[in-house]
This record gives sequence, C-alpha cells and structure tokens, in this order.
Amino acid sequence: MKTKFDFSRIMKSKITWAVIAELMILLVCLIIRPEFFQISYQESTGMLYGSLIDILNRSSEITIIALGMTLVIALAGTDLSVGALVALSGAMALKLMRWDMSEFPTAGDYSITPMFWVILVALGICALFGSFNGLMIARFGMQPIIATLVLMVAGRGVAQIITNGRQMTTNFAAFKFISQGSVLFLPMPIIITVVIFILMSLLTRKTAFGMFVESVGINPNASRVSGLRSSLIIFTAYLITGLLSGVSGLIYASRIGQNDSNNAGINYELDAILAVVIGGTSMSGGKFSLTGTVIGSIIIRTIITFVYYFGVAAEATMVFRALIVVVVIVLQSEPVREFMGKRRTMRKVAMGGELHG
Amino acid sequence: ADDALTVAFSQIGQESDWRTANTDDVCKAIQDAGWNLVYDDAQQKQENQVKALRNFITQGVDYIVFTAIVTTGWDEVLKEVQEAEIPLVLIDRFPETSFADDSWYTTYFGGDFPEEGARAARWIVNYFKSIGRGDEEINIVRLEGTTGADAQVGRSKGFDEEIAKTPNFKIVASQTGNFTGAEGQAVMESFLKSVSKIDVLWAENDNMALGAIEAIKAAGLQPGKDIIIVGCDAVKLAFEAIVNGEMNCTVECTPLMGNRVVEVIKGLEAGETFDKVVHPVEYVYDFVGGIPYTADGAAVTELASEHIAERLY
Amino acid sequence: MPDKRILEMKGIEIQFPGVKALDKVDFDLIAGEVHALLGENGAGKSTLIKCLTGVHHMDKGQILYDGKEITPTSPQAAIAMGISTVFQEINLCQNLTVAENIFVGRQPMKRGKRIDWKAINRRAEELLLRFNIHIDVTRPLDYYSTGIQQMVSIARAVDVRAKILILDEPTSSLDEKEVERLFDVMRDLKKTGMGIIFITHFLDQVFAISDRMTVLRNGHLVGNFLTDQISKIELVRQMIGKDMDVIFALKRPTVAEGAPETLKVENLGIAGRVENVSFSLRKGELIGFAGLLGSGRTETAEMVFGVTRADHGAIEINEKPARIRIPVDAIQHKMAFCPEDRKRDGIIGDLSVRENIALVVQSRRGALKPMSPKEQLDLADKYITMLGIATPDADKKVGELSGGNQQKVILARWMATQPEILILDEPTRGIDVGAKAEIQRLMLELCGQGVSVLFISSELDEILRCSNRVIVMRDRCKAGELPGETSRQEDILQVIAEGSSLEEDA
Amino acid sequence: MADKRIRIKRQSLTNRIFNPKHVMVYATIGVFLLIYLFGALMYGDKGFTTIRTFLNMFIDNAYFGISAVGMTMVLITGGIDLSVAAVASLTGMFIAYGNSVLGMDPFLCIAIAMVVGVGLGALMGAMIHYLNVPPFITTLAGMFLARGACSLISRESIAINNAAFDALAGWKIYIMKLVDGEWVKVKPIAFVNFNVMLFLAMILIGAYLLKSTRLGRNVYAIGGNEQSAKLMFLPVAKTKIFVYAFNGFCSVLMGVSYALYVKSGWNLALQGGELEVIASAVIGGTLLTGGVGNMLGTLFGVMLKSIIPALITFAGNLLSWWGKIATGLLLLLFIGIQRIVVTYSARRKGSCR
Ligand SMILES: Nc1ncnc2c1ncn2[C@@H]1O[C@H](COP(=O)(O)OP(=O)(O)OP(=O)(O)O)[C@@H](O)[C@H]1O
Ligand SMILES: Nc1ncnc2c1ncn2[C@@H]1O[C@H](COP(=O)(O)OP(=O)(O)OP(=O)(O)O)[C@@H](O)[C@H]1O
Ligand SMILES: [Mg+2]
Ligand SMILES: [Mg+2]
Repeated sequence: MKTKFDFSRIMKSKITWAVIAELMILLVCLIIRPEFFQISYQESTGMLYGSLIDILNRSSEITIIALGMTLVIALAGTDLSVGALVALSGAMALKLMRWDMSEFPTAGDYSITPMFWVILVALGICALFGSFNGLMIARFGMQPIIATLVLMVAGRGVAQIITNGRQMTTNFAAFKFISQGSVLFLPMPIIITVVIFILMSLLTRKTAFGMFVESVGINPNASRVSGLRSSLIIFTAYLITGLLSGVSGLIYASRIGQNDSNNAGINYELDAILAVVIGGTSMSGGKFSLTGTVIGSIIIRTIITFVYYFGVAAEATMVFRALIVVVVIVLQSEPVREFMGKRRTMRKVAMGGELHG
Repeated sequence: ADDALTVAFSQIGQESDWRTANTDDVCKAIQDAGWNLVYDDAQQKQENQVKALRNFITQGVDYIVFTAIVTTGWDEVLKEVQEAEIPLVLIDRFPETSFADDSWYTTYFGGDFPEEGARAARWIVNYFKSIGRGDEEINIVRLEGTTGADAQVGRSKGFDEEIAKTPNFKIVASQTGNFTGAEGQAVMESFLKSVSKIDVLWAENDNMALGAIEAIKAAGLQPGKDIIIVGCDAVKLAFEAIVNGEMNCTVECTPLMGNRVVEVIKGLEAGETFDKVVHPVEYVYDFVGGIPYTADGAAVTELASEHIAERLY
Repeated sequence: MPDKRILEMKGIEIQFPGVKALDKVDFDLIAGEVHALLGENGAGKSTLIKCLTGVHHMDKGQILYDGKEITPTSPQAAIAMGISTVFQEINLCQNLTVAENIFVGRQPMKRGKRIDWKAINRRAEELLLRFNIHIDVTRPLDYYSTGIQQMVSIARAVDVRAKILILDEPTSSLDEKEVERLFDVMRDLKKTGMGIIFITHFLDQVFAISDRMTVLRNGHLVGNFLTDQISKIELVRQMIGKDMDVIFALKRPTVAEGAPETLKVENLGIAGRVENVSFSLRKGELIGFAGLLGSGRTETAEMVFGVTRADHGAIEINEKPARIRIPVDAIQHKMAFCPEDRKRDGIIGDLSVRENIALVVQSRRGALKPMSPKEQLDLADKYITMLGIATPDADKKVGELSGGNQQKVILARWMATQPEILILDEPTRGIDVGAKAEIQRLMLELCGQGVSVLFISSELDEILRCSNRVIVMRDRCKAGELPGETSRQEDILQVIAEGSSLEEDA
Repeated sequence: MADKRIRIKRQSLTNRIFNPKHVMVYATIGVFLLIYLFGALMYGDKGFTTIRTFLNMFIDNAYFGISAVGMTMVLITGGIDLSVAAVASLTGMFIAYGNSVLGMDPFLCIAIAMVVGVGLGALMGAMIHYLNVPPFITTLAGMFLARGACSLISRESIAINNAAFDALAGWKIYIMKLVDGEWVKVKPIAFVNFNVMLFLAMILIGAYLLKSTRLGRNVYAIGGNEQSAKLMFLPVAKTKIFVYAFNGFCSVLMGVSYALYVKSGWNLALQGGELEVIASAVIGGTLLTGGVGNMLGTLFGVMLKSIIPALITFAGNLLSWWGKIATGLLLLLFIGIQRIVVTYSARRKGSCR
C-alpha cells in the first residue's frame, strides 16, 4: 500500500510547483537557445563549465543563507540581518589576510596566515552576531523583524569600522580556493552548498531538532508546556543563520578577492526569504522543507542568469521575478491547492458513481 | 566660538573605494585649511541629501560643497540655498536645474565622463592598430555602471560616439554590472557563454573589470591576453592588475578634488570669480606606454607601474 | 400546528479530506424552542453549525430558512439573515475592550458619522447586567477570565436580536451560577419566539433547558427526540450506539496505608495572583480541585508544573526538595500536565497525531536521540487504540480532529511518558459522555498503577465520584480540604460560599 | 437599574492613561523630547532650536509620514506592505515621464497613478486575503513589479517642469515675526508647505478612520485575531482589501509629495523607503503582530525618526558608518524601552484585580 505511487499527494506537495516553475523557465531557455544547456570540461581549471553550472555556482550564496533562513521562518521569524553579516564576514576575513599585499605597505598591515584563523574568526563573529539576534528574540521576546533590523542597519557600519572603510584585496590562493577551487570537477561553492545541505538535513531530520522547530513554530505555548526549550531552539536557529551568512560572505569575498562592505550581500535577505517561501515553507511558521528552499534559490538565480545570458535589460529582472513569484505563490496557496484537490476528488467521485451506476 | 569659515560637504555615500578616497581627500583638505567642516553622508539617497542641504542652511554654514547623487530634482532646495545666499561649489557630478542663468553655483570641478568613455575607445583602437590588428573585426563587450548614473550615461555615450568612427570595432553585448565587482563577475560569466568571440572588455569602472578578470580566468582564458581589458577610474588595484598583466588599461577619473575646493573657496573669499566648468587633468594608464591617444594632447598615457607607489586609493 | 418551522436543513453532506463529516443529515428548528444538538466528539455538530453559518460550504443538501431556500455564503450573510452564533472556541479579540467586543461591526453611530463610544460602553454594561455580570467594560478583554469572556461572547450573540441563536458548547467554561444565568436569558429569549440551537455535553443541562434534541453519530443522523419522552440512559445509548454502564461502575482509587508522599506543595504562590497554596499528594492518590471560575486552580497547576514561575513557596517531590522553574524541570521529575486551554497550550495543530503523541517523549530524550518514524508510529498507534482516538490514520493533522479527540491526543502524549504525577486541568471539558467516562476510567486506572493524579474540574459530581480528597479553592487561596468519600456537593458549596463576599454582591 | 449601574467601577483615569497601549506612545514622545533636549543643549548655538529645524522635520519627512498613515493601518491588521516606496517612485515616474516626455497634464498623470496604485493595493489585498499568501511575499512581489515597471519606463531621472506643478511645489507660508512694527521672515527662513499640510491632513483622516468608523475598528479586530473577526461576522475581506487599497492610495500620495519635494521622477527614488516608513510606524508604538497602534504614535514616530539624522548632520560627523551604528543602537534602545514598558504593564495587570 505504502509503496504505491501517490499522484495526488505529489500534486499537493508545494515543492512540486516550485520544480514545475523551474522546469518551465529552463524550457523557455531551451527553446530560445539550446546552447544554454551546454556543459563542457574545462582543462585549465579542471572544472565543468556551462551556464547550468553557473546557476548552481552563483546560487550558492543565497542557498546557504536560505537554508538557515528556513529554520528561522519555520519558527515564524525572519532574519533581515543576513545581508549585513555577509559584508561583515568578508570584511573580517580580509582584515586578517592582508598578508600577500606586503609589497604595498600600508599602515596597519598585518597578517594571520593560516586559513584556519581567517575562517574561524570570520565565521565566529557572524555566529556571534547571529546569537545576538537569537538572544534578542528568544530571551527578550522581541519581534524578529525589529530585532534583526538593528543589525541590518548597524552591521554594515561595523564592517566599515573593521576595515576602516577601505576595500582590500587578496590573491591568497587558499582563500581564493573557496570560490575558484574545484572538487570532483565542480566549483567549490557548489560543493560547500551540498555539504551544508547534507549537514542541515542531518541536523533536522536525523535528530529531532526539525520536529522541535516545527513544533515551536506552530505553537510556542504548547511546545513550552511539552517541555521543549523553545528559547534555546529559537536561539540556535538564529545562530545557525548567522553562521551560514558568514559562510556565504566568505564565498562572496573570495569570488571578488575583496571585501566590499557597501555592496556585499545587498538584498540577500529578501532573496533568501523569497527562496524559502517559493520552496514551500510558510511565513507563519511550521512545516519546512530544505529541498524546497534549494529549489527556490535556484529558481531565483535561473531568472537572473537568464536575463544576463539573453541580454534582457536588467531592469526587467525585477518584473520577471515578480511574475514568477506571483505564479509560484498562487499555485502553492492553500485555496488554489484545495480547489484543485477538490476538483480531482470530485472527478473521482463522479467516475466512481458512473462505474457503480 | 571662532571666526573660522564653516564649510559643509554633502557627499552621496560610500558606495566604492573611489568614493571613499574622494570623501577623504575633500574632508582632509577642508580641515587642513583650518576651517570647520560639516560633513553629511546621504547613504545613496536623494532625500537624505536634500535634507542635509536644508540642514546646512539652518546651521548657517558659509560654503556648501555638493556632489549630486542624481541629475534632477534639486530645483527647490537649490532655490533655498540661493535664497540663503550661501555660495555653492559643485564637484564630481553636475545637477541639472531649470534656473534661468548659471549664477546659482560658483564653479563645477569634476571628471568629463563622455571624454573618459571616448578615451577608452581611442585607447582600444590605437592598441589594436599598434599590434597590427587595426583592420580586423574586433568584438567588444561592455559592463555598464549603475543604470542612469551620471558616470554610466556619460561614459557609455562618449564610448559609443568614439567607437562608431571605426566600424570594425563592434559592441556585441552590453549589460549593467552596477559598478560592483560581484555583478561584473556574474555578467562576464554569462557573456563568456553567450558571446562566441570576445576580444575586448570595456568596464565602466575598475571594480567590475577586476570581477570580470576572475570570471575570465574561470573560463580558462587569460585575462589581458585572450581578452583585452580596459577599466575606468585608475584605482590602485587596477594598477596592480595591469602590472601583473591581467588588465591592459585604465582611464583615470580622479577622486582628488580637495585642493581645488580649497583653492576655490580661498579665491571666493578674496572676491575672485572662476570658470563655471573645470575638468581635472587626467591620464590614461597602461603597461605598454608610449601610445599617443589624444588628438589634442590634453592628457597623455602614463605607465601604471610608475604610479603604483603614490596611489593611496 | 402552532409550530412555525424557521429552519429546515435537508440531506446535508460535507466531505473533508479523509472524513465524511456529515452524511445526509436532516435538522429542523421551530420558533421559540431550545433544540439540543447532541453527539459524541467528532459526530459533526460543529460542522453542521458551520455549514449553516457559511463557514464551511456543504457539498450537497438544502437549507430552508423561513420556508425559503438559502445558501449561506459567508458568516456576514448569515448574520444579515438573522442567524447569530457563539462558536465552540471563544472567538473574540483580546486587544479590544469588553464593550467593543460586544459591538464591533455594529457600533451605534453618532449622527451617522462617528462611533458613539459613550453609548457603546453604556449599552455593554446594561447588557452584561442581564447576565448579572458587573465588570468594567472599558478594560481590554484579556484582562478577564475565560468564563467572563465566554459570557461576553454570548452577550454579543444575544444582543443581535436574531431569529436563530446558535450556542456551540457555551457552558463549557461557565460555573453553575453562570449557567443558571445563561438559562434565564435563554428562557427570556425563547418567549420572544427565537429558536435556539444548543450544543453541549452536559446531559443535565440538556434536560434542564431543551425542548427537543437531535442526535448525530459519526456524521449520520440518529434521531430526533422530545426531551420529555426520553430518559438519560436511553439518550446516552443513542449517542454512543451502545449501552453505558461504565460510568456507574467507577471506583475511586484506594491509597495504600503509608503510601509515600510523591508531591508536597508548601505555601506556593505568586504575589497578588495565587497565595499560599499547600497540599500533598500520595502515591496512587487522586485529589480533586474544586472551585468557582477564576478561583486559581489553573494558576496553581501551572505553578506546580513550572508554566508560570512561583515567587515563593516550596515543592517537594518524592520527599526531596525540587526546583521547578520551567516545564522541562517538571517533566524531569516525571510530572505530566494536560492544560486547560488545549488550543493555546495543548495541540500543535499542523503536526500529525503521531508527532503530537511522540512530542514529550522525544523532548525528554533530547533532540539528539530521535525516535524513528516507526517508533513514533508504534507509540501513536498504541494510544490511538487505547484511547479510541477517532482518526483515519496517525498521520492526520491534529488540527483537523474534533475537539474531544484533540483532548485525547494530548492525554496520550502525556501517558506515553509514563508519569508518576499527572495534573489534569479540566480534561473532560467539551468531551462527550462516552469519552468522559473513558477518561475518568483511565485516570482511575492510572491511579491504580501508582500514578498520583491532581484533577481539576468544574463538575462537582465528577470530582466527588473520583477523588480521595477534595481541595476547594476560593479567591485564589486554598479555602479548605474535604475527604472525597464522605463529602457531598453541598459541603463543597458550603466551603466556597463561606466568606465569598465577591460572589455574594454580584 | 440605574443605581445598579452606578455601582460598577470603571478603571480609574490614571489606569486608563497608563494603559500599555498608550504608554508606548508616551515612550515615543518622551524619547523624542529627550533627544530634542539633547540636541538643544549640544547644538543650540548652531541653530538646532530654531523654528526652521523644527519645521524641517515635517517638510523633509512629510512624504514618509503620509505613507506611514496607510502603513499603520496595514500593520494594525497584522500585515505589512513592502511596495509603498516602489509605488511612490512609480508615481513620480508617471508624473515626470507623462509630463516631460509625453506632454500630459501632471494632474492627469496623478489620476492615472491613483488608479494604478490603488488597484495594485487592492489586488495585493485580495491576494493576501483570498489566496492566503503572506503579506511579506505578496507585497515584495508588488515592490519588484512597481520598481521594474519604473525602470522600464526610464532608466534616467527626469525633471518635471510644469507651471502648475511648480506653483504647488513652491507654495509656502513663511513664518514671520514682528520687527519694529513690520512683518519680516524669521532667520533662518522657516515655512510650511503643501506637503506638510497634506501630511497633517492625512494623519487626521487616518485617526478619524481608525477611531471613529466601523471600518477602523474592524481593522483592530482583524489584527487582534483574524479568525475571531471572521466568526464575529465582520467583513474581513472587504476591510483587508480596503486597507491595502488605502495604503496604495497613501503610497501614491507619498509619490506625489516626493515629486513636489524634488520635482523629478527617478527609478531609484526612495529606495529602501519602505523600511523607513515601517520603522516610523513601529517606533510610534504600532506592533508588527497587529492589533495595536494609533496615529498620534505614528506622528511622533515620524518626528523621532527624523530628528536622528538631523542630529547626526548637526554633529557633522565624518564617519558615516558611525551614523549607521548610532541609528542601529538607537533603534535597539528604543525597542528596549518599549519592551520594558510592555512587561512592566503586563506585570501591573496581573497584580491588580
Ligand atoms: N477543517 C477540517 N478539516 C478536516 N476535517 C475536519 C475539519 N473540521 C472538522 N473535521 C472533521 O469533521 C468531523 C466532525 O467534526 P466536528 O468538529 O463537527 O465534531 P463535533 O461534533 O463538533 O465534536 P466536538 O464535540 O468534539 O466538538 C471530525 O471527524 C473532524 O475530524
Ligand atoms: N473576577 C475576575 N476579575 C478579573 N480577573 C479575573 C477574575 N476571575 C479570574 N480572573 C483572572 O483569570 C484567571 C483565573 O484563574 P485560574 O484560571 O487559575 O482559575 P480557575 O479556577 O482555573 O478557573 P477556570 O475555571 O477559569 O480555569 C486569573 O489569572 C485571574 O487573573
Ligand atoms: Mg464541536
Ligand atoms: Mg482553570
């Protein structure tokens, strides 16, 4: 019974619509220019090369953040500070790394060579700020939008202070490896994303953490009475999101080999939230889907790549995005799915009636 | 408490290191001159800048130094500045107004954006001539700045007009990279896949050029060789790239405007008048050197390597 | 015939995913009668009401109102036609004042342009006086207890002067005095020719007020009876479809001589809220908490379980001092707590029955030792059969179950932890007779197995039937303690009445 | 009956005054006064205390304030609207493009913008209500749509040059004072313009709607508990759609007001303005969870929100990023105060019977 292929269940799943939307966009690409799907092996870099790889590669910054954001949203919260933390993480990393720039001595130039420290400190500071958000929300009961707004506003300022408002560059190979390196013929960002996805899946599905998050997201009071330490769970979710923003920030900084406190992570909060919602997790908290989030993020990046590749005016991205969002969201919405479900059962009932009559 | 002049400076924001250098230079020059400085950073928002200007009037400052974030929308507030009889010194960007005459500002000092675009175009054409490919079909891709920004509009226009003179040089793709490295990189990635042959990349600022270099490397091509790269602004990072052979040329757009501001204000205090529009002397930097590129000789090509040490931004 | 049928519902069918909630149900209502709608939990009573008021849309069927066919499309349309409803769950806005809750949407206007706030407050006060409630109507609703809130929502429904008044379990959080007041009002309304549909699980109340009754079972119509022509026993049989003698066979637990004290509470309290509550509970003992609404029983239970933190007093568990600040501490001490407000503090609506039942067991194990879905399913199935939870399968969302079955799920959740001390706050509220007896039986069975039970209920006979000892609360203090075996209802009422000046004035 | 009524004691006046709902507004006003005092002490000599500085708070923020009126209502229903600034920008673009490029009458352009803005608002409201899509996402899509449309119209800023429009933008009432029997403009020049009037009018209209109409009370009820509101037979759909449509109306007015302020249209105008608007309302005591908020609070929220940048400009601070951090800290401080006030009043509530 259980192994039976349950078509109606699949149709009801929110992820299904996200996948269909993604396939539709790709179909359009296929019709316009089949080369879009070309993937080749690049000798010099030892990587696979093609637009599809680009989409995966470039979506990684948002995907990684959105994975954390999924937990936050499942807890009926939001984190607006992720973009600022992306900038912060890059700033911190570059501050520690001016080592290969020594031929241009600048006052205050110093280096902590091992990558270990660079990563640890950059991620550490982001985790710290993430836990600041967590503390505000879990311990002091602030509204998430407001609590994270504080860091959204101030975070970039802190990044500027760390770097004294300067952009610094690095060609440190180990750091560049984060974005330009490759493992298994795939660019590192994709590998990092996959690893984080697996870790997050393990965390949420192989432990009871996922169920706890859903429980607290749906009914915090009842969860408390049931012995869940909801503040700890909420705190953890924001901490993870902060940490993952840091990872995303390192990838960003590594890509351009610079810190960029002004532009790094701009609007990432919106994209990450969008990815989560397109992926079928409700903003009012509760059931969540990490897979859906990944698909949501890929959809967003596909649209952007589409625009670049086909030379559409960049201004149109916004309109495109809006339309895709509307379509996906409408298809996912409760009433529409109910309506479709009802029609299906009605048809079934009608057919059954005929058979019997 | 003191009778030193109070000079107010309304800056756009801190969107790039170029801008930071500009801010630092102007602020430092004003303070070094012994005047009181009132500085305001508009954080990329026109409304903040209008507020700041009105606030300067309230504070009764003696001079206002002003960089307009966007060309239009200043009539009302500039009228108020005029009404308050505070002399206005424009730098970097020039606001359009509907005033009958040009008595509303004292002088403008800033880059000539169309000329910068034209210089890039001239350098490209000359370069290909110098290596004997002047008559080949040359494909150019362009990374535009933030759409609608003064610098983007000017540089695009100047480049278009100049390059049109040599029909075998063609712009085959053009897309905005919003003046940022990350977007320059992403757009370049797409160019590399959607355009079959790219000879030249013209990036309307150095940040985008630097981002694009990473994308070119990832595609297994050699930046600076397989694709000739021309940037704009002449920041230190671009010099380094040129010296490393990963970039070929950058057209200067200097952020150093402090000295001129001080000079103007001192002059105004002494009752002098100034030309309404003055452009700084700027260069084109490359590694080849020695290629004459201007018809009028107003600026000459300099070797990037010789200027690295003195670049602070 | 003088009877004027104001409402006829014929062949109503409603399908929810997985359940046929109503199947060819007929119902009718005569002007000036109180018509009780009865049935076990999940029988479809609330659904029928929601169908009539346009909250749910029926798949098939016909509704005649005053002889004309109607299709209620929205609650607003229903109210416009003169059908006024008090729903099962209290549905008021906590952020508005009492007066506003009564009048929102139909405020008296001054010269047609501005809301007349003075009139609202005055009329709200007058209206509540009909129910003998003297409160400050300008305070926000959440200032008052559940009972008062329930009365406010009834007042709102009554004030509409509709032709049909529907009361879906209005008495579940009212005490006896308040129920009496409500009945007085209902009798008044009857005289004006209003037809009243009354849903309740209290059979005594059914016989006290109703003229006629309709019984549903599993979404089917069982029958239609005149109140004075059916006996209680017969009615119960109709409702649950089999004879009921369990209720009368319940035996209170016997506590072994010298059984150890599992829980001892001394001078526990929160300044200004509940003061100085002391009692002790022995292994296998059941003590009942009686008292009027708002007498502080729930607060006491919540303090003992750490839901609210007590600011003075001490708790001893198994004769060792215990520090209980949050529910986690209590759970560590093998306590369990079924809260009073199951919607707010009980169910996790969007999670499945399986996950809801496994929740506390899981939380006690900690996140790192997860139960496999198989384990969860076994656990859930065990309790679904044991408690007779009506659900198609363990993966149905709890939010989609009927109220009574939700209550059973919560009970299952706690029984699964095998507690030593079980606190039940109104576990039988809003539960049908069959299930109620079932829950009482379970409770006593647990006592037999050595679990100590603290049982809060507003039904005195229930308390008296089950408890070894009865603790009476009044004005948020412990007022007295009575032996369960020998006391009568009057004794409890006596304790409550003595010095209860606040209630005397009212 | 009458004597019975007398026996009911209503809460005392102090009790009503210290109602937690109001206390938030007091906190806003208090913090505002505190900052004003601070500014006066620090920069009084630079002109912080002049009438001009005070009026500037209105003149420079009227457009945000106008939008905050609609936003307050949306927030009270428990929703949020991220599209306001984009719609305002689109309005400005309509006026600029219509007038300067197509040669249309600017007031006709405003009328068209009204239809578009109110229509988009109503559409979003309907989507939020009927399809149950979270407001954050719906209005985010609305924002993308409006910004995108704006950029598609023109990528460059366009000046508005129209005599009637200029006249409206330039209309001012100067503050005068009597010097030697003659009325002269005060120095530095201070005035009130059309935007300020519009802002104050909208606040009054908003306050009237919320306080004295059924619709306004329904807004509170929906924010308190939407499910309950439905079961209390309130017209939830109509109310929600109205609120978003009204907010669309306010957004268009913000666009008009901003166009009057800068006399141009720009696709990037007011970027991030939605956050400023939301922050103003929230600082004014509106809860994002819905059900609580009022116009007086919003008025002071706008003023408080505007006094901070003014102060920063007066400080003439070199490091702009310190400004960001200062704003962040101030926000934090303010939330902290609100939080303490709320917990305090909750405790008080528990202790009095
Ligand atoms: N929204 C819903 N979705 C799915 N199923 C539902 C929904 N509402 C009710 N049901 C199902 O319909 C059936 C009838 O429920 P209803 O609430 O009418 O019972 P009831 O007679 O009012 O019970 P109780 O006395 O416990 O309140 C139940 O089996 C319930 O699970
Ligand atoms: N007459 C009243 N006036 C104001 N507030 C009241 C009144 N009665 C009760 N309350 C509030 O309602 C709560 C009722 O206390 P509690 O729930 O512990 O009582 P209970 O005996 O369990 O009654 P219930 O049957 O409602 O559960 C208290 O916290 C109190 O603040
Ligand atoms: Mg029911
Ligand atoms: Mg209780």
